[in-house]
Amino acid sequence: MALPNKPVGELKAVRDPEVDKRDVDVLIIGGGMAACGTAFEIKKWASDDTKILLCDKAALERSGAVAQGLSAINTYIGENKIEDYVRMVRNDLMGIVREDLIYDLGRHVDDSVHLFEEWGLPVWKKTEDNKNMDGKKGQKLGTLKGGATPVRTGKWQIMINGESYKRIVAEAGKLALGEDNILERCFIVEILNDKNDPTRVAGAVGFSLRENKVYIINAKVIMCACGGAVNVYQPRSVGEGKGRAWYPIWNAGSTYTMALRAGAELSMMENRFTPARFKDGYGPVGAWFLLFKAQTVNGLGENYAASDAAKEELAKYAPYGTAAITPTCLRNHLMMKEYKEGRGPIIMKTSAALAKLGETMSKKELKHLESEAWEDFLDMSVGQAGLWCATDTEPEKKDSEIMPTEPYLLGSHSGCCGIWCSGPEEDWVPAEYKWGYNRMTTVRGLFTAGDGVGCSGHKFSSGSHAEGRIVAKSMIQYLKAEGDKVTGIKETDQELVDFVYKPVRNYLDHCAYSTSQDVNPNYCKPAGMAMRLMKMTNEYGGGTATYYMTGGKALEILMENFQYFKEDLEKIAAGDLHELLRAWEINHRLYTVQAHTRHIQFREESRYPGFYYRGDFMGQNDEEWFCFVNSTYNKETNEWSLKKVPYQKIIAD
Amino acid sequence: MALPNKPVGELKAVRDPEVDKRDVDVLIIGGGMAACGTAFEIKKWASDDTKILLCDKAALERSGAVAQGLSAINTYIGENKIEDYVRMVRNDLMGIVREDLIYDLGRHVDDSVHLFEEWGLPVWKKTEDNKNMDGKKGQKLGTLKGGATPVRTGKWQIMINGESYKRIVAEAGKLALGEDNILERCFIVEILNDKNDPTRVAGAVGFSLRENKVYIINAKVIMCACGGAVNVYQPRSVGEGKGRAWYPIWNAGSTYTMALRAGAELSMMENRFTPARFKDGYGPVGAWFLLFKAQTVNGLGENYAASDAAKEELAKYAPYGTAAITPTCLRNHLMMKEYKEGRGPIIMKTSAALAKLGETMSKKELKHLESEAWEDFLDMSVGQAGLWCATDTEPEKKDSEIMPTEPYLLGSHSGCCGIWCSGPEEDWVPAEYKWGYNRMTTVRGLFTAGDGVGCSGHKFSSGSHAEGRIVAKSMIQYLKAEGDKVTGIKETDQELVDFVYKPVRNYLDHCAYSTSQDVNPNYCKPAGMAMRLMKMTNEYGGGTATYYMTGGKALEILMENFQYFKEDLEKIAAGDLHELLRAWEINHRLYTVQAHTRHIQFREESRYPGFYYRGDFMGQNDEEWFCFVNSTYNKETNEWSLKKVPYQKIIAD
Amino acid sequence: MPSFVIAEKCDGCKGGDKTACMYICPNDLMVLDPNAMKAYNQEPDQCWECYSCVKICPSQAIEVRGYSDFVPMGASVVPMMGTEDIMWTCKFRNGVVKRFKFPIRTTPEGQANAYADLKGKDLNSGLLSTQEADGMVLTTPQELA
Amino acid sequence: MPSFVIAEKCDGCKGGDKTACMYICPNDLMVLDPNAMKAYNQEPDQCWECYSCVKICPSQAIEVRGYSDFVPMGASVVPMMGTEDIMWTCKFRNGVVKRFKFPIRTTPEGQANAYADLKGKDLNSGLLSTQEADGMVLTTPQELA
Ligand SMILES: Cc1cc2c(cc1C)N(S(=O)(=O)O)[C@@H]1C(=O)NC(=O)N=C1N2C[C@H](O)[C@H](O)[C@H](O)COP(=O)(O)OP(=O)(O)OC[C@H]1O[C@@H](n2cnc3c(N)ncnc32)[C@H](O)[C@@H]1O
Ligand SMILES: Cc1cc2c(cc1C)N(S(=O)(=O)O)[C@@H]1C(=O)NC(=O)N=C1N2C[C@H](O)[C@H](O)[C@H](O)COP(=O)(O)OP(=O)(O)OC[C@H]1O[C@@H](n2cnc3c(N)ncnc32)[C@H](O)[C@@H]1O
Ligand SMILES: Nc1ncnc2c1ncn2[C@@H]1O[C@H](COP(=O)(O)O)[C@@H](O)[C@H]1O
Ligand SMILES: Nc1ncnc2c1ncn2[C@@H]1O[C@H](COP(=O)(O)O)[C@@H](O)[C@H]1O
Ligand SMILES: Nc1ncnc2c1ncn2[C@@H]1O[C@H](COP(=O)(O)O)[C@@H](O)[C@H]1O
Ligand code: SF4
Ligand code: SF4
Ligand code: SF4
Ligand code: SF4
Ligand code: NA
Repeated sequence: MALPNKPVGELKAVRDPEVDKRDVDVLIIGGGMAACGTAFEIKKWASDDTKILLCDKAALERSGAVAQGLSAINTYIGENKIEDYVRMVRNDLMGIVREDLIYDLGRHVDDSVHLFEEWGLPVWKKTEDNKNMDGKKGQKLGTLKGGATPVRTGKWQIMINGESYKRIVAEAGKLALGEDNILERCFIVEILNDKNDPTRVAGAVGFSLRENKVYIINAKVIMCACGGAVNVYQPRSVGEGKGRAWYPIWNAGSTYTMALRAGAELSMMENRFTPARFKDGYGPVGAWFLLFKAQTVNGLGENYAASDAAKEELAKYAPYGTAAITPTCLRNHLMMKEYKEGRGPIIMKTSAALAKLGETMSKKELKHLESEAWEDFLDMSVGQAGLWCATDTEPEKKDSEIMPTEPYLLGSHSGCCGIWCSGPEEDWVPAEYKWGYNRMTTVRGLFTAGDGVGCSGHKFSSGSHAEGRIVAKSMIQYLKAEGDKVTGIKETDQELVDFVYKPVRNYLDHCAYSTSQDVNPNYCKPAGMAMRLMKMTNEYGGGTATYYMTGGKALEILMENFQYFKEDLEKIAAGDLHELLRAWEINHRLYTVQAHTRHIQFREESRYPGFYYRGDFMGQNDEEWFCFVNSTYNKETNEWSLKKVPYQKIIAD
Repeated sequence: MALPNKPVGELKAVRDPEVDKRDVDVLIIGGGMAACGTAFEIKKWASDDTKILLCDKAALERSGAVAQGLSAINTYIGENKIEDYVRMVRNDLMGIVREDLIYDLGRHVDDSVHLFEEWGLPVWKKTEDNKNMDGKKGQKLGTLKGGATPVRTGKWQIMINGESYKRIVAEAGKLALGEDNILERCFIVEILNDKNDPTRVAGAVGFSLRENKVYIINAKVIMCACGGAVNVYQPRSVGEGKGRAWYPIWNAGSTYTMALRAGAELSMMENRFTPARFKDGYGPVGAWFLLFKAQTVNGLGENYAASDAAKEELAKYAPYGTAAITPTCLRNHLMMKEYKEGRGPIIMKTSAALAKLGETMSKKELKHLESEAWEDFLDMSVGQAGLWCATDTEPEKKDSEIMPTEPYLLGSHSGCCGIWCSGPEEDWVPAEYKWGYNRMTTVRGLFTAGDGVGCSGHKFSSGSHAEGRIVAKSMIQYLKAEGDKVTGIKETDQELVDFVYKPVRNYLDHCAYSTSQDVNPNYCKPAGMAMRLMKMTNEYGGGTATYYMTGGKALEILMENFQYFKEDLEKIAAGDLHELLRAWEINHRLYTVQAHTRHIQFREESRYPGFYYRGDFMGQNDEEWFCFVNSTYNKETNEWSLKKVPYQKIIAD
Repeated sequence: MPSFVIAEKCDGCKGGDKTACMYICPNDLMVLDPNAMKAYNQEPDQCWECYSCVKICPSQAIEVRGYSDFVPMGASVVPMMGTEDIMWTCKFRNGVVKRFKFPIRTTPEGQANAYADLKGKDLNSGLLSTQEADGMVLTTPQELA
Repeated sequence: MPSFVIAEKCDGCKGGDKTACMYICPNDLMVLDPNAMKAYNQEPDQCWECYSCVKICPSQAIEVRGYSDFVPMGASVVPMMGTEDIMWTCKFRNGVVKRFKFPIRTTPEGQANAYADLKGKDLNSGLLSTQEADGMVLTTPQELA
């Protein structure tokens, strides 16, 4: 149910909000690809009297990473072997992944893609004579499910006309779940444990972005799928352009932070993703590399990636570096080497690539190709199209710069940080990898999917949706088996209201002291705290400021800064509901990026060169560190615990 | 004359400002150390009917670099040989300096220091038993002029209690010149050439920051001393903290830009200054190195600067690198090496230094020493004291990080970019270095001093003042000899008003179009343009983003960006007088930093490692580049010309 | 590239139940000024330029102007949403105009098949509801280490 | 570390001829809101924390709070200007307080010797007026290359 979006007053925050209490069986937090998968699937397995509620901080129609659209579905197994998919992911992520989760995802993902097409998502098709048809014209060739051939860029990706991808997926999710079971513009702040069993969840608390209202939700089972974390590191543009991150700026690490604070074990949080993208506009490069076969050169015009020096460098990271497809981090690593040695910037030779393709194409085909290049941007990164227009860049005439971005934390794209989850209860899954319900975290009754699941990257939009569906079924299993063990939350309504509305009280108590809204010694504002957090991570936590370099001493300083920051967050102030949102987002960002950097501190090697470096422990150290790193946090004592967890190999090389 | 500083209305800008015309003989632009020197000296040489006007964008009492105070006078020759001073500056600036200017400065600077003391500036003294007396207690030991001994940190610096340094110097300048001859809150936009002789100046145009008023000033001789350029590169803090630059944020390159646009030749604009400072607070480190003998260590705890590797590295830059005092840029270079190789951050071991000093000191002396350490900050960088307080840093207990800053452009501190000026008309000065009037630029009647004079760094506050006084005398020489050759400016009043108030018209014409003041497709705002300029220089012009690395390709991209930027500046909008100030400052910053990066582009070597690197031309190339680089700009055609100018050696090694 | 609202064109969604731009923005940026009855972007530096507000505005009152950090002025990228296609007009700084049209969906809006009546059978299997309905068999890895 | 104005303490310099903070700020940041008769810093992110406004305010109404980018909260550095000395109170985050007093000038304000009556003699020499008056002889370099 979308709230009436007319402003309530001027959305000013008041000291004492209304309390809205809900009692449900299943709570779905988030409304992105994964949550829409859950929304679609769950009623198929739940009994009719099961009460389900989905809370999204935004509007499902355009929430999450796919708001803007996408131009490709990056995971579609199709004619490939699922085992090859596992091997690809494992190699890309430098060996340490959860093969059970990846295999499981691989066997379900295509079903979601088939649904998308049925729901109306235009999927490109190959004609018999090997021509590309867009998703509308291609309809006459039939559906993927019916055996039609998709247009592949790489081995795993298929092209779509995905401007309305999220609208379509959300529509199906909403129809399946029912609008009445959906609360939009509800930001969930904290997941709450069971009063008698702190290892189990029993509810959550959040607030409305449209009315002065706190939601207190009792729930027996919860899925938390709030996407990854963006703006935890300083973006490359720091003024107005700091909104232009590659990954969705509004995903604030809520997934990891809420799970962590509820007691869940995180895994491989040291992993990050710093994709190479067209500089500043952050437009996608995948199609340019894979579809248009474009090459990149350094500042001296050399094809550095094809050089002998590059080969030598990659050989240091065998077997990953010497595999047929170079892992994403090592592709970055080669770029970083150029920058550091004074041979930047890196230029994508779009003009040469299109000229080459033009040699064997008709004018009309070329025009079509040009349009494909633009669609790649217009479907998911319009700002890049805007930048090309603003700099008079016609890619056939003028080349563009590419560059690795600031770090993002995510588990569904080419990164794998996240929550440690149970794999499927099946024989081939090692005992250490399963504890009852597929994708349940180490907290009973708390599930996750998409960006939330650790050690299992490369699921992308389609895999996240499929995973959300897997979780739907698991949650009903849990509900049936253990739902009645949930005894409720321990916090009183007043405690929860005081907790959630503290930033409002800080504001109201002190705002009259100085003549400036934003400069006041008695409180801090979210916008300033956001800059402070990103400065510290950028400089000490291996951000772009240091070419992703960090080390023991820098991390020590960072930890001190985090402690100050955490203490100061007690004084964060919000004058309106939008600012209250920002106040809680910065809180979620803090815990997530703390987890990330604490993992980097713990793992004394540089497992992902190109994503980050430990200057004091360069190179891989398989002897010591060929294992997962898992962490927990105790919110009562503010203590972190990190440990090594052995890796289990499942699929053959 | 200070304007009444009550707001005129709310300082909103109107379309048609009042015009205030002035006819003077001498125009002094700026009110900093140099201009105060001129103000003090000029009436001593001018005839009584000479009309003199000084325009400062701020209030003399606290304008310019010394607003906050200073804790040392860095240039006082005293017992030293002037020739040694020249050798020190030459070595610090990697060989290429104007020895005539430096020598000339050396023989005048102490006279200004003696005046400062007479005016009331407290100067520390050494007692006979080698104890330090502050400037108040030390009075009983007599004055420097009378033979008392200053407290020296290094060979050239003397300690002062300089909180009110600028107030004292301004007071003397104001008294000497007369308040009626001073216009505060007047920003000069452009220096205007003579209508019949474009190689000569005839006036200037500016505007009031307090009333809607354009000043059109006819003048026969002009001195332009508006300090250096700050915020031409992105600072290390990019949110609220971007005000915390080391050098004064309000100096916007007006000196270089106005001279350049009037036709003057700039020299060594490739030089910059990126001092090592306490991180973030930008507190001074000189006293810590020189007075407290503190050492710095890298992230691994190693005294990297004392290592064999450091010695080897420095040997590459002989004879400069192997001199007794390592040049400032090379001290930075050693730090950059640590950062790049993963051994950052750099820590100043304040605790060890104080402990060591404590071994031979009484409790009372130690307490005094502690107070000296704090004064060093409180006198010129209060924010650093604030940061120490906020991080519970007592330097005897907790060490602090130091780090090189973003680049600044200046000619009076440990940098030497600036305007190509005539040396004194004396025999020992090579013919190529003199063309009539000491410190006259290559434009007749246009003089400069302080940060404005190129190729002559290390004058600091005292030298800038003395140089302003030298210029005072030269200007009167010029006025007497050539004043009547000036025939007036060619622009009409209307043209000048249209030029200066264009940003206001842009605003008024378009502000109603969108519902946001700051986001409007028809104009740009100064704050956004400031971020844009700093992003492009930071990323392509060797800012901190790349560890000061740039190269041919990056500079090529930068030049394209500059061109877009210049075109877009036609659309800059100002809704009030403060914004009009910002609009013109960003314009001045653009030309200055363009000159800087064009010089870097022209000079195909890396002359100042640690200040900047040309990745495509690493190392010094004395064969090709042991020479000055000079540039001019033609504002009618938007053309830049750069050339090599031979170096002339004057003082023996 | 933050969104901005053209004052003349915005009618505040006629004061209706749903202020479209405010409803849709994933980052909670668009708000209605209830006095002026016009919307504005309350935090331009948090705008992802996702164009959700631009596409949904019934009055074509919202456009986007390049981020001031790095986008030269004068260009524009303007979409026009249809039910089946989207049309883009890309205006370059130098005046060049390119137009593109792409399909967006192949079914009528609101008609996605939610399989509302489908009920799963075996809660303990690893199959999703539609896989089960299709009679699929769950694969397990064959190439074990 | 931008300056801020404590609302209760600022009296707008009593509406007098000179709004002290506005008069002094080298970066043109302080302005008076003529309705509220209270001053404010109009562009905190351009504040150099030079303390000029803090030191000049007759009502001690201006303080500075650490830049939000990097300064933890709770500390303060507050000066008190005298005619001969300045006193600083430095409060640490952890409550430690340090006080320092430093001389600022040794002559009464307004009495700097401007040598108003001094007139130079030889306009063509390289000597400054006071050097000439002192009978100094201009040196030239002896150690030539
Ligand atoms: C941003 C982006 C993403 C991709 C790409 C390009 C770009 C520019 N590329 S390409 O690079 O290769 O070009 C992809 C591509 O082309 N193909 C593909 O299949 N996937 C790509 N992705 C990746 C996928 O989009 C991604 O894998 C999935 O969307 C992940 O799904 P999920 O894990 O569900 O996250 P989400 O972002 O969709 O949704 C998050 C939801 O949580 C809500 N939320 C967040 N915090 C909340 C809180 N505290 N309370 C309540 N709600 C709260 C959000 O509103 C949202 O609903
Ligand atoms: C900022 C700073 C500076 C120094 C130091 C620390 C710090 C933190 N250190 S330490 O690092 O070693 O610690 C020094 C030190 O201790 N000892 C020392 O002697 N010098 C130091 N400096 C250097 C000297 O201050 C410097 O050399 C001189 O001040 C240079 O004098 P001058 O060149 O006159 O510049 P200015 O900044 O003082 O004055 C500029 C004036 O121009 C005005 N202005 C600017 N643009 C204008 C325009 N368009 N129209 C009208 N007026 C327009 C300004 O308002 C100002 O009046
Ligand atoms: N140079 C490349 N080589 C191999 N795969 C790539 C390359 N660039 C992108 N990809 C893959 O293409 C997909 C989309 O890429 P991107 O646009 O970079 O997100 C992802 O699956 C990437 O891993
Ligand atoms: N490590 C050092 N060795 C020699 N001179 C220094 C050192 N650090 C600072 N100085 C000099 O001390 C003065 C003040 O230094 P700073 O505080 O760095 O501006 C300048 O003249 C510097 O050149
Ligand atoms: N993507 C588009 N956006 C806006 N107008 C378009 C677009 N494509 C075509 N047009 C206009 O529609 C008309 C018919 O164009 P066409 O379909 O290309 O023959 C012409 O006036 C085009 O300018
Ligand atoms: S959607 Fe369009 S018309 Fe409606 S309030 Fe927003 S800008 Fe105005
Ligand atoms: S473009 Fe997207 S992020 Fe920006 S205001 Fe519109 S909907 Fe919000
Ligand atoms: S100087 Fe002090 S009292 Fe006067 S207006 Fe400014 S803040 Fe108010
Ligand atoms: S501290 Fe300095 S820069 Fe900041 S407002 Fe006060 S006078 Fe201006
Ligand atoms: Na900023």
